[in-house]
Amino acid sequence: MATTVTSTLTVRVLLFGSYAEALERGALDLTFSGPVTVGEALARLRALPGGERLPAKPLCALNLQQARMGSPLTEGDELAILPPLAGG
Amino acid sequence: MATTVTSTLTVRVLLFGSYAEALERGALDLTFSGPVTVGEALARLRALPGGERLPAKPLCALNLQQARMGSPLTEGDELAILPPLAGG
Amino acid sequence: MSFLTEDPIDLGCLLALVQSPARGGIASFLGIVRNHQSGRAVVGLDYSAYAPMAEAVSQEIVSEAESRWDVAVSLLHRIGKLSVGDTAVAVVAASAHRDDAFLACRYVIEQVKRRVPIWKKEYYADGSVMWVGSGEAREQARTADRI
Amino acid sequence: MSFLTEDPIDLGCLLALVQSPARGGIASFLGIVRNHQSGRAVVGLDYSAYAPMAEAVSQEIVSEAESRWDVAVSLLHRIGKLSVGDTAVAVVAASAHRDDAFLACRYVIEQVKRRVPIWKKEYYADGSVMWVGSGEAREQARTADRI
Repeated sequence: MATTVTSTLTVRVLLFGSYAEALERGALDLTFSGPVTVGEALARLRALPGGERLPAKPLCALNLQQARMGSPLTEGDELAILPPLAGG
Repeated sequence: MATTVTSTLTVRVLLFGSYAEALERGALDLTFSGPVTVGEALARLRALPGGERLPAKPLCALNLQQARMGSPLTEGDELAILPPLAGG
Repeated sequence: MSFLTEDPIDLGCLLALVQSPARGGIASFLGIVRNHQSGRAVVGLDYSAYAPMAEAVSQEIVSEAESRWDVAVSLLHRIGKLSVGDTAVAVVAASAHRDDAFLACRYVIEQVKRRVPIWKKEYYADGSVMWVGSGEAREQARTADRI
Repeated sequence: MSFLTEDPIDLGCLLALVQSPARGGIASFLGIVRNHQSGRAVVGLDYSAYAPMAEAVSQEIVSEAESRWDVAVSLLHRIGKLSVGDTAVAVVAASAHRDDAFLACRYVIEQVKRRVPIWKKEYYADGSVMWVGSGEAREQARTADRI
């Protein structure tokens, strides 16, 4: 019988402003069983309690750089979900 | 024999910046024997010692308003001869 | 210099950072907390930021301005609780050419508003609270004057 | 408020004159005495004015800006002897709309330079003196950067 080695993947998710209030936290870790994109991580977030208040395609930053929904995540990434900006 | 009544006209002339230095004074009175324009008053100024350093058509203000060479002068007018502006 | 501060913004300090005997023109912009927003009376604000990204993006914006124009730029954004009349953001651009100073100052404040991850929670006189820039606020903002 | 002053210009005072809780955007411009002009090292300046006309024209300019944009403007020009680094002119425009603040501020400084009867005598490091704006200075200025 063959053994399948499953490599899991954990990313740090940061939430701000109204999104942090919606999910009642500013940060959480998400662990996946295999390769995953920003969009797939978002789907997981939106399934959490309060997560329905996140839009399907919010502004996201991956390790401080703006990211696309299709950007792949790697172990240890910092994924920030950004509400509409309101500086100035 | 008929008598001619001659009405004279005195205007106050103000000089600034390089023009005041050229004529070595900041103000003088000019008296004319009859009707006169800004341009004619300027011709008189340019005939004074140092007056050759004034241009023929400098910027002029008559009673605080910009004036043309043909503007007529009246008794008691204040005529200011303005070098190129350099504020700011 | 860091971009974010929790302390009151002192324009004099920002001016001192970029003023020099060779730069004769200094354009500045101050963004002040207003007493109204979308027709509602505002009593205060709470600014928060994704700090490391805000620092990186603001540095980028200043570098862009300084390479595009002959200017030195200083820039500060306050975070935390602010009252009406407090300075939320300040930009100073100093140059030997006033055209460059104005253009760079304008560029920086526009880019800060567009690109820097900062969020604003507004507290209104009627006791309500809103995240500005969120769906609802954007809806209102479409028809309202905004700084 | 009078436009001309012999005292050092305090930007804070000018800001206070136009700042209000309804005006969230404040654009300013400072014109500072530079250490160079047309390639020559400057050590100081002497500004003089046709005071009553300067006051009238500057009032006119401020009124034009305040009727054209939704702004409050404050404006001050220093006269007398100034050193390198001193503020010669300051304009502040405050508005609920930052576009108006920038446009009005720019308009006012451009018009001041064009229309207000003020003259500048420059003192150079080599001991020479020149009326800036006079024929000779204009000749040089054509090829030189100027604020």
